[in-house]
Amino acid sequence: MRVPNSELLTLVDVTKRFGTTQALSPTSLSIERGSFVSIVGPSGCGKSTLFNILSGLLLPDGGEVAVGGKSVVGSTGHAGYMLQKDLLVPWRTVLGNITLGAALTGRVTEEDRRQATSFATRYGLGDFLRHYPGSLSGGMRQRVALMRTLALNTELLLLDEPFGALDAQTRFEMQQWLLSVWRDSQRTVLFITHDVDEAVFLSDRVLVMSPRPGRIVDDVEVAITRPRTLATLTETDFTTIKARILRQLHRDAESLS
Amino acid sequence: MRVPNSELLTLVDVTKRFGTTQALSPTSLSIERGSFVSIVGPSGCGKSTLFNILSGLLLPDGGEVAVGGKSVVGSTGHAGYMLQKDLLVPWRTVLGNITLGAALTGRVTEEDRRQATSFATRYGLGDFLRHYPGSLSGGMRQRVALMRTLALNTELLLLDEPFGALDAQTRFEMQQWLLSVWRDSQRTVLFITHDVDEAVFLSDRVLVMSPRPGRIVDDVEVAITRPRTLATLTETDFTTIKARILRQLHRDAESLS
Amino acid sequence: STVSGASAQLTTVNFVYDFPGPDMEITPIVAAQQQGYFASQGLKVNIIFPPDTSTSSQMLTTGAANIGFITTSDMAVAVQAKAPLLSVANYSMSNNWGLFAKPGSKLTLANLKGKKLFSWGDTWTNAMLPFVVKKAGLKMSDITVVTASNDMPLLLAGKIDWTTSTSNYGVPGIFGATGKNPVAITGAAAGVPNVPVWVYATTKSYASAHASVVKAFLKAVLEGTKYASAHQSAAAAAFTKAYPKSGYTAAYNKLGWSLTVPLLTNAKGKYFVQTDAQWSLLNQGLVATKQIKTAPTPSTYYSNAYLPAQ
Amino acid sequence: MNRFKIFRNLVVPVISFSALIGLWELIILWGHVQGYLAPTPLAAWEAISSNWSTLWPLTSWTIKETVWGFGAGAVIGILFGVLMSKLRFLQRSLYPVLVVTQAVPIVAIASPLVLLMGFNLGPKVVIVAWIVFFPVTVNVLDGLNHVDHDLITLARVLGARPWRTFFLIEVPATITPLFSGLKIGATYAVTGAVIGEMAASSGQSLALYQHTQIGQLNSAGVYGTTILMTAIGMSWFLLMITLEHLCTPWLRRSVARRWSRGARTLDNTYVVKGAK
Amino acid sequence: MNRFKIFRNLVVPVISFSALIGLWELIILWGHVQGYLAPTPLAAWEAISSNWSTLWPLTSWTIKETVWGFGAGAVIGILFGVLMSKLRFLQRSLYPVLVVTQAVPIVAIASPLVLLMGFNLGPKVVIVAWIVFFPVTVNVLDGLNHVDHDLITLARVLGARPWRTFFLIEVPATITPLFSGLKIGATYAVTGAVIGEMAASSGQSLALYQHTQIGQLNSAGVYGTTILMTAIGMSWFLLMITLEHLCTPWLRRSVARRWSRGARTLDNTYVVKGAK
Ligand SMILES: Nc1ncnc2c1ncn2[C@@H]1O[C@H](COP(=O)(O)OP(=O)(O)OP(=O)(O)O)[C@@H](O)[C@H]1O
Ligand SMILES: Nc1ncnc2c1ncn2[C@@H]1O[C@H](COP(=O)(O)OP(=O)(O)OP(=O)(O)O)[C@@H](O)[C@H]1O
Ligand SMILES: [Mg+2]
Ligand SMILES: [Mg+2]
Repeated sequence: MRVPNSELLTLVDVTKRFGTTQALSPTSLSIERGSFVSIVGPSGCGKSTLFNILSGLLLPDGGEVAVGGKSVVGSTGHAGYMLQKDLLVPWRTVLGNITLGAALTGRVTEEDRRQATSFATRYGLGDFLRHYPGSLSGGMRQRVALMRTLALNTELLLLDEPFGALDAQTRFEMQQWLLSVWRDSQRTVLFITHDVDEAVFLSDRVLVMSPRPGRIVDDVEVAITRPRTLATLTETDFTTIKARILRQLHRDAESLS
Repeated sequence: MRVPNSELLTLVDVTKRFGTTQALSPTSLSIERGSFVSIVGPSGCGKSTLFNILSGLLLPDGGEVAVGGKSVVGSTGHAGYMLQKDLLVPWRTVLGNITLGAALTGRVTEEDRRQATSFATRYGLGDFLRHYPGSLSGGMRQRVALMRTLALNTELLLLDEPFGALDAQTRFEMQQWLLSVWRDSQRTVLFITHDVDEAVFLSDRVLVMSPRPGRIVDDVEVAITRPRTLATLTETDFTTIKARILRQLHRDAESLS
Repeated sequence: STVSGASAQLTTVNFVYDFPGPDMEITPIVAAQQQGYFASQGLKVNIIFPPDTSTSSQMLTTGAANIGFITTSDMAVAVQAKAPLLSVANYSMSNNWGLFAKPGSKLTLANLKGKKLFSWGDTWTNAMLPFVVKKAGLKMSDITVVTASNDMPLLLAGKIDWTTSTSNYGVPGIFGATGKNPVAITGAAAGVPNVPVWVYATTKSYASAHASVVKAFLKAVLEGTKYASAHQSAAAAAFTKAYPKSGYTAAYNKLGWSLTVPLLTNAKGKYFVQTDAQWSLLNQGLVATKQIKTAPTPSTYYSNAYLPAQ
Repeated sequence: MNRFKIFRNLVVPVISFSALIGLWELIILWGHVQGYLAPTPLAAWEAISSNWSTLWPLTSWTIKETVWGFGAGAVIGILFGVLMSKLRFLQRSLYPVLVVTQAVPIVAIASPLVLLMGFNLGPKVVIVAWIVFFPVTVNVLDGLNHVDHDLITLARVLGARPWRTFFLIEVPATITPLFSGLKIGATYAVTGAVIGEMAASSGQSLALYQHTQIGQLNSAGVYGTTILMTAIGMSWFLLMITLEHLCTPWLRRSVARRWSRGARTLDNTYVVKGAK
Repeated sequence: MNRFKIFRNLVVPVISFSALIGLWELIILWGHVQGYLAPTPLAAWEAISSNWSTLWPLTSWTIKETVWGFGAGAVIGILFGVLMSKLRFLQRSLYPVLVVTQAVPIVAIASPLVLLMGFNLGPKVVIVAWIVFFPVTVNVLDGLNHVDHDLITLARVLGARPWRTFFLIEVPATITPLFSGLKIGATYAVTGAVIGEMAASSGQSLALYQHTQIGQLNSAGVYGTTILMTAIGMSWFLLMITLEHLCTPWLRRSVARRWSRGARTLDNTYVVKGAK
């Protein structure tokens, strides 16, 4: 496990309601620079709402959000945010998709293209720079979407169920790949998933949220050495942590036959 | 674990190719009456192809398929087949969807409606008989789709990733429900999934398939007493079986960091 | 002013025809243009064509045209609608309108009952048809009136029994198609009053504000008419040459124009002169067919004050 | 909420039309436009109402033309759409021909049609049908070609008899595009009828009436007739919207009505108590 | 495979048209149809080719009308579509009015238009635009309203500047429906021009030429003119198909061409070797 150097993200008493729905109870949280933190919780508990607030898409009703010590409430651009669907733009090539952020904010510079090309080459898409997304497989598309998020060069990455649509095998490969990207690029990752195995396998820390109105009910340290392998999934350390998280998640369902 | 009484389904050397793609290597298999058998395997290994052949949608290139001792190659109607998407018809009510099979093959009789109503009432949809599917939640839709399959009154049920689109919590509830349906109705279930936890949790037996050209590479008995609970997921018996299956599945990926 | 040196000083006159495209009745205007009669009167005449057969009078009132060529019935209807039009000269002097049937047919007024008659649906035909029916001793309900965008194909295909036209159009049309003269009943034989079919008209305000222009225009047209009557073949050929894409053959134009010439003068050999009688006869026909409600005194329609000396 | 929507969807168009009519009135008044050039809205209205006894038979005649033409167009359109979706070679060979039929200026073929068919209902019906069938065909074809293939597979899995899949699955799945086509056709149906009437009418027709009004410089009559024609077209359009609503209850309701499909087959014994 | 498709898509229509023309020839021959009622295909063709010097100026005039009318209709249609998608109240209030504009029989308003605008290009352009703009508006509006909302969110997440989202996301996402609208408009453009010409031609036009041919019982000329008109419409249609192909390379290609968007910005240094 890597040693965190300092705090990157701080939330204090952030709340959000939609009409009569309390989507997010007052939530406080701090995330260390360079760490990989997963968030799990039942559907509708406010995970995406939290990310929307962090990224600046949504204004919280109250509370404070700071990145690197500076308040970022309601401003965008300080976090790379990748949504569940890969959302590649079909009319832009792989290169065009990776540099979409630059195109939308200003001009695509030589430097942007150089960086995109180096990403693509490093992560096995060098031969596909001029391909349209329509000809890519699901895993390749997810990789392009992640590179687009990386190309924004923000320290904080918010990934909302990026692998939800992939089959088990591809998903496992993508997890491996994401870990290597994270190692290379020294970013801080916040990762939403429904898959407890995935959360524990990837993270330094797993946050468990309660059903609506969502709040963080458990904060689990994953003290398993990296690199982790397939065998990790069935080791005792792993299953102990998984059991703790599952118990938190299925509190109400505990009594099921 | 229940004691199987006799063989319901027998496959001998069934093969299928599409053009130059060998979708299914010669596959032999027999399934006991009343058992719950899951099939796991990487994407594209031929699981759906196998189901299509079993249901009679596809003709195999060679081999024999028998249900209850009678050859059923290329004929339909001997198996209830539920596809991954719930595929409810939006213009028919819940009742209309459950009785769709009857409507497509002949007249919807009083008896058909009686049975559909009793299914729906038993499984918590009694208040929704006259609702259109558009107003149902994902879990409710899956239940209707399964009732439609049950209403065909075939002994053999083929379920192709029925819960793939549901979130973890709903999925867990649906698994519990499926087990109760299976117990009540004394059917034989063949179940395709990508989720190893799900396969082990539900089944008497798990068949593991290899990548294309697909064939069955492992046949794992799940000797865990029923009813199974959330705690089962992290018990040693369970993780041992899971580890064995994962190893089979990720043979090539074994060396990953 | 001389013609050559002062084209800038020519007064522009927009002349609107009564039909969406050019045909041989415009020959006098073409002649006046080609022979330089307009120019020597200090006029530059633009010939324009209306969107349909009923809009020429509206174009005069909007100022889109200054002087126009319209049927007398359109003139009367426009006046009834309070459009301030004034007829300044007759084009033809007698009524050559009537019924036309295929060459060799046995149709007469005596067996008119139950027949299909073609009409353009215009005010003139509407006013005249009741006279024909009356002459045949029938009511309008005894015949079927068919309106379509073209009569000839229908006539030749036997879809209609009679078409309605004027002799100078009906005869060359059917002759051109069949090589034979049609069966025709026109004018007094058809029971219609002797009302000239076409007039030159303008608005009252234009006539009073530009009296000299109107007079100059009619003077040039008179010269053109006389020239075209005296040199029928040349004039018809000049029209064909001016409008090669009109769709009409040279033969049609020549025959049509030669049939038009005799209509242009009255019993005294005079051109243009209008009478009270022609307008009151027309009033009767239009009131009877409810196309106008009241019959104005003939003098509201016309003035002979702009006629050139002849 | 739903009440509010209905209110809004009805009131807003009424307001915009009132605004339009107001604008028209003002232009005529301020522009000092002569009555024989363009009428005020009121004059146009009076030209309709005071001549209603003359206009009604003509209007009903035009309606009759659109009834037959629209009916024929819809039937032919559906037939072509279904056949072309079932027989691929027909789709490939017929589709370009159908596109060309629509590029033919209909006004240009009206005369030959009259020559062929006479002055009665015939040519008008053909012209209306000619205009109506195309959007119907295109939409039905598109609709049938895009029916979720998995639904067809489902029907096969359920052991569907021939034709059952078509009527229980494909037809309902194509209702929305079908009505899109019918609505477009409805909008243009009257234009077709009027073109037909202009090309030839024996006796009386709205187009001929308008022609006469133009000749008599009765602008109020001319505009009034146009309004009448437009009203016929709009009635067809609104009729299609209403029919579409009635045919697709599942798009707006969450619970089936008693008498509707599916619920109809529900025996009283099984009528549920708690259904909202 | 691809070659085969192109071949099939070109050859099949050609065959069906040849069949159609053959049928026409046979009907005339076997039916002993008189020349003044309907011509043979050959006669119609000769009526075009032998009068080409007369017809060409008229044709080019009609083309000019459709160029301006189609252009204006497309621009107005796009404008309306964009504005209505951005301003909801405009959508609600304007949409019903636009539907009504289409239900107005265009033939009935041609004359008033001519009175207003004279005999030159004006009224024809207005009529063509009147017909063309509507399908464009409807399709652009539908297209913009159905742009994947997540793509818009994505753009916001990426910190898009105002208008960038519109041009980089919404416009490309609407290209297919836009061209559907343009293709429909193209098909009907000539019909509009011909209606305009019938209502107002200062002396010369294809419509008037045809009118006189009818009067002259020259059926070959009549049919020939119709063919010419149809050909203009079809050319517009084919032009739109071609443009659509050029504007949407990603729908048919897996690799961008060198000069196309995205690839264009690719510096030579980075051009990949192995790209298929
Ligand atoms: N824009 C919105 N307007 C109204 N309600 C909203 C909105 N966005 C979210 N909600 C509601 O807020 C709650 C939390 O939603 P959120 O999307 O954050 O859940 P989630 O944890 O991401 O769920 P999932 O796992 O299904 O993605 C839900 O009840 C949702 O319906
Ligand atoms: N109708 C078909 N025509 C051609 N190839 C097919 C067809 N159906 C399946 N295949 C191919 O056969 C192979 C097996 O497909 P199949 O759908 O059975 O896989 P699967 O195990 O169900 O995969 P998944 O887990 O992704 O559903 C795949 O390579 C697939 O592309
Ligand atoms: Mg979410
Ligand atoms: Mg499958």
